[in-house]
Amino acid sequence: MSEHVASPKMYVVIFLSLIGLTALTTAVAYVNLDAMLGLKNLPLNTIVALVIAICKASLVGLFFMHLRWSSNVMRLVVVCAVFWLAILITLTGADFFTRNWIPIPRPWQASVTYQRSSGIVIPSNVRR
Amino acid sequence: MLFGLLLGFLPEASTMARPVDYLFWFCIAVLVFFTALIFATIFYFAIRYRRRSEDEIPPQIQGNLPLEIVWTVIPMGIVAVMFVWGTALFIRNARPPADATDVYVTGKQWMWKIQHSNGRREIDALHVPEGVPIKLIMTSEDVIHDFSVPAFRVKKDVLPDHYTSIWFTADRLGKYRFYCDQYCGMGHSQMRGYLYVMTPGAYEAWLHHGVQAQTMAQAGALLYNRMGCSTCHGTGKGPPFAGLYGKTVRLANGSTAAANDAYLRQMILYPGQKIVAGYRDIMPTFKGQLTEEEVLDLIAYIKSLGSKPGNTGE
Amino acid sequence: MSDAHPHVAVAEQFDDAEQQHEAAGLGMWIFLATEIMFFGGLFASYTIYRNLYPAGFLAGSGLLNAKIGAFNTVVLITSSLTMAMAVHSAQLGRRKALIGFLFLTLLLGLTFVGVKLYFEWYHDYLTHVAPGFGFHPEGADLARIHALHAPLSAVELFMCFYFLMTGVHALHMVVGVGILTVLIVKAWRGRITRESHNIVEMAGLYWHFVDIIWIFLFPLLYLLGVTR
Amino acid sequence: MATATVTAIPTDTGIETRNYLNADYGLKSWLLTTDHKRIAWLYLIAITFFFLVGAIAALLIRIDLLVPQGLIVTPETYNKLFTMHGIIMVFLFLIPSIPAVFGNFLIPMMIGARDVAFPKLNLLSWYVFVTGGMFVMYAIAAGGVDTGWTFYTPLSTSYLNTHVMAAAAGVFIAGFSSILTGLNFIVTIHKMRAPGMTWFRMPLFLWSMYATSVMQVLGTPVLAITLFLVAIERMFHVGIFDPALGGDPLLFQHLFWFYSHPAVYIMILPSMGVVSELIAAFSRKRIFGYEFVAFSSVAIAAISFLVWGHHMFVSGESVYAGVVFSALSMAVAIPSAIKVFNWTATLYKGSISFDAPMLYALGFIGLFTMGGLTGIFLATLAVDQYVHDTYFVVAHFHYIMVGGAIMGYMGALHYWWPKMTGRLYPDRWARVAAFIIFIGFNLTFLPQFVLGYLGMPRRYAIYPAQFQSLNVLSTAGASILGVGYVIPLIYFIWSLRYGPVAGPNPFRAKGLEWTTPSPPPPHNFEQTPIVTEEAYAYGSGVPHSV
Repeated sequence: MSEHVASPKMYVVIFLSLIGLTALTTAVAYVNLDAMLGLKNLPLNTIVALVIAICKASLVGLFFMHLRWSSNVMRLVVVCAVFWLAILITLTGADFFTRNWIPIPRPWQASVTYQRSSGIVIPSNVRR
Repeated sequence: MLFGLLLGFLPEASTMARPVDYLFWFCIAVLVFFTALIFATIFYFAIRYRRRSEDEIPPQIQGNLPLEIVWTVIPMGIVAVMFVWGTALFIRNARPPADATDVYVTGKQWMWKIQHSNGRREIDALHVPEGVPIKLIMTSEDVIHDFSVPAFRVKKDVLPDHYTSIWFTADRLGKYRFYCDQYCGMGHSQMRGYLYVMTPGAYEAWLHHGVQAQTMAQAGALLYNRMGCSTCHGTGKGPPFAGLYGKTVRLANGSTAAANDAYLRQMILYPGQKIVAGYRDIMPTFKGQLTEEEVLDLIAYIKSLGSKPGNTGE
Repeated sequence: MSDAHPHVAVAEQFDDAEQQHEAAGLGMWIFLATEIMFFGGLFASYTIYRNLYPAGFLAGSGLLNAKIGAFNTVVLITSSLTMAMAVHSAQLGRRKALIGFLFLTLLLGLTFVGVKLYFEWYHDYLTHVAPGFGFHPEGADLARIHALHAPLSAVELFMCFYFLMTGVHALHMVVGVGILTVLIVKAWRGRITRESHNIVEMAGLYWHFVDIIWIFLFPLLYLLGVTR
Repeated sequence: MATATVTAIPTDTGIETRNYLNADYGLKSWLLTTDHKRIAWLYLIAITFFFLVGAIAALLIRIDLLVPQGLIVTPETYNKLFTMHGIIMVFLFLIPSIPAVFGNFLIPMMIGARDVAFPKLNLLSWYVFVTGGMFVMYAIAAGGVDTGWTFYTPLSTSYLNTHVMAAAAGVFIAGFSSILTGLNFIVTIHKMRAPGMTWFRMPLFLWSMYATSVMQVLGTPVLAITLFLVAIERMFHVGIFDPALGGDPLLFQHLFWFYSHPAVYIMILPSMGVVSELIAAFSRKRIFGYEFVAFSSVAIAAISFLVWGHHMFVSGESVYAGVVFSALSMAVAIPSAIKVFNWTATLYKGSISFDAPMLYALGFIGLFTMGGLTGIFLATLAVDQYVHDTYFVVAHFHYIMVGGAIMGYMGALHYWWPKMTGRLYPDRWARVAAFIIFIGFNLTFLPQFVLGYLGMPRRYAIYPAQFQSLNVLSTAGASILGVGYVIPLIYFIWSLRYGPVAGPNPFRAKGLEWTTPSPPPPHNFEQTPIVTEEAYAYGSGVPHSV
């Protein structure tokens, strides 16, 4: 947030590019990219929409909010906040999206023998 | 050791208990060692370097890099050992063996309703044979409970609308307590009972003793007709059930799903969520018309219609 | 800009105006970091549920009108421009331009909130798509839901997140509008000069941040449903 | 420091000259103050009140557990008691205690500033804190809430009709006080350090306050949104977390623990900062490995946000996520170990005096070691599967919070009391109270480790008879601990009026805050000090006490 005074012309340029990006993301949304490119389980539309949104957000942040001319501490704050949010999403996702994975490979489990307290070894595959 | 001697050891009544106890006592040993180390060092330094005169200036020691590295690496090593040992035990215990006997546990606000596959039901009590791996398939009818058997060193939260499961092989006869460990309201502290480990023979006798209630599969068959499932699933309007259990099912939106207990439960209560390929979304939901036990009975019936051998889902 | 602040009111705990200005900026950015984490809780929950119930969220997003969403986005980006121009004119001490741009930003902000309240929320309430107020979509909405095999509970969950995220965002817009009115009154009374324009910069940061949140909300909520 | 006899008040001490206490009189001067030192007092009074309410709840719980079927209260009231004990102690006492009282009082003085960066915001934080506290007090008065301090859903959203909304609103509001305080401190430490006060010349208390503020700022908003969602779900019966309506209760646990684990570090890290100050001051030595202790505070702030999953090992979380969280939880134990070893190494070849603050610091190191190591038990998957939600966990976090955080808080209170009031407390009584607290604490919570080992579940109003003997031991300890806490309350109030006058530096310690008269003038320093040496430079001569 330094004393930099940006030129109005620059603001208008950034404004127009933001409007352009909005139009682009809306237009792209009407096209079903997955069907077009035939990729099976990649949410292409979402990725493209998010990439455009990140571009717009960084345009607003860098030029309208003067991050480009402010001290490194300010930028560090923004980077930290986004990184912490990423921690929340990725580690929560790590739980939700691996919940129905089978815990361990089958063969290793089957061979584990049961040590009865009285010393008799019961192979696990013996049908009770 | 001190703890145990003072008040009697907690019995080790399952194959899992002994390995977990070894790890527990290793952790206790680390705790006692470091606590003694820190207390002794502090007492020694405090007495040895107590202030002699008011204006005494002790030597100012900057720090010592090698020492810092030593007491970073050693704790890392100890902690890594605990991590690997604990994770190995946890993963080994996370997957029930193929031949485990299924017992269905339903947690309801402040009681445990337990149901054996031959239809024998019991409240706040669980009879299990010795030496046989038992898999508890658990669900809750209202809030989150937690089925915990300290003597077996095992516990798992019981979630509403999800199946969670634990397994154990009791290997010592006797009567052990089980508790609800997750706070679930007013009667949380009464939601406990006894787990009886019996010899296989006594267990078989107990299982078939008492009123000849029909097995879960038979109860499921009655429900299957009463609820009118046969009108669609027997006549091709709905997907057939023969050999369904354990198979992977292709869904309308192209993805596949393994037909395990959770999938069958979801199809009975929320049919709209996953439509089988080639069939229309016309099945009404039975949520609210079936109790948890009846859902379990229906699933047992579908299982009894033949399933691929040796494959139990989560 | 050596003597940028010849006679600026420096609070007594600061040594000079430069330190005061830097402190205010850092304070504002840290506040925006807390706002990122506040909205972050909602974005995280949205991400989790969207992957758990893809069909439900697809059908739910179909209930929204993406054209109004796009229009609102343009309104908000324009208000960001006018806000930036307001900060610019405050820095140069042009009082009339400052008041003009602040008023424009206020107007655009009110348009945004107005469109959201009347054309979107009230419409959703009338078509029984608002969760908690008797959620039972019918007619074309219901047909689209069934076509996508989406369970109703998941569609209601999407609408929950739609109302929550846009609601919290609209709340921040209303707070922004309040700040703008205060600024216009101060500027009208001539209390914002070339030397003491800090408050306008801070309001600008806040407004641009609320715009950035909407920049992410728009594709996540509206554009999901339009893909055919 | 021999106890000075009560003499006529010498003119050059702080008492007679114009200081922040006698600079202005009247209720308005206190309720509308923007002086960080007065705001610290406001927080101290509010926090002591909330501590007493929470402590009463704790004693009632311990008395009730004397008998297996509950001695004095019914199970519902017992549930309300432990919920109130949890909410008040965590959100209204432990989290604000050291940051709001000693952070407010000391951060500007330690960095040579006249006040915090945003004084008015500082006062607003206090009003927000008291408002949040009043919501929680209303929840008690109107009939209590029995969800546990963790508000687990779907119990808190659909199965209870006690005052969950009031309690959730209270915690929501008090959370913003924590956010604003954290914001204030980060900007103050970044922007207002005196010339010459580089980052590595700052006292370690400031490093831990900086790390705590980062955690407060980045963690608390997620708790705010989570409680907001619980309130929305209760009001509109929508299924965000309620499985019956399509939500997932585990998502609530993820969002809740994402904040609540850093919250336990928010409670312990300031005490670690205080202990660094006390160990250095009372052994008149530079902290051993200053950079390592400083960076371990920052490391704790960073890693603490990665480990919350160890609260959910048995809650139906996926096995893979459990393994990841278990590994990360092991990593977070290392910085704490580094701190403990560095404190102990600082005592080596020091000139150690056993004033009351030092007793609390030494007590802290011992008890925190036990608390920390039992924490690693709970981070190990197989052991957690055995002792999760039993009294083992209760004993673990009380060793950290009472044995650690409150010991540090008491040490700070004794160490900086002369600076805050210009009066000395009775030294012999203070040492007796420290011993009583140490004995009472261990007698209360060691038996609970054994109860946990034997499998007694947490939050049980009625428990099997075999656990009674240990519970009686624990209650005996609790009463001793209660007495231990009342003694300082008495002699601190006594010392306000009758305590011997304390000079600017009664403990002859290094630090900018000791260069001002006690109690310090309204703007701390006549002219901003220039810092030329590093934090604990006792090598260049021990400062005089008068």
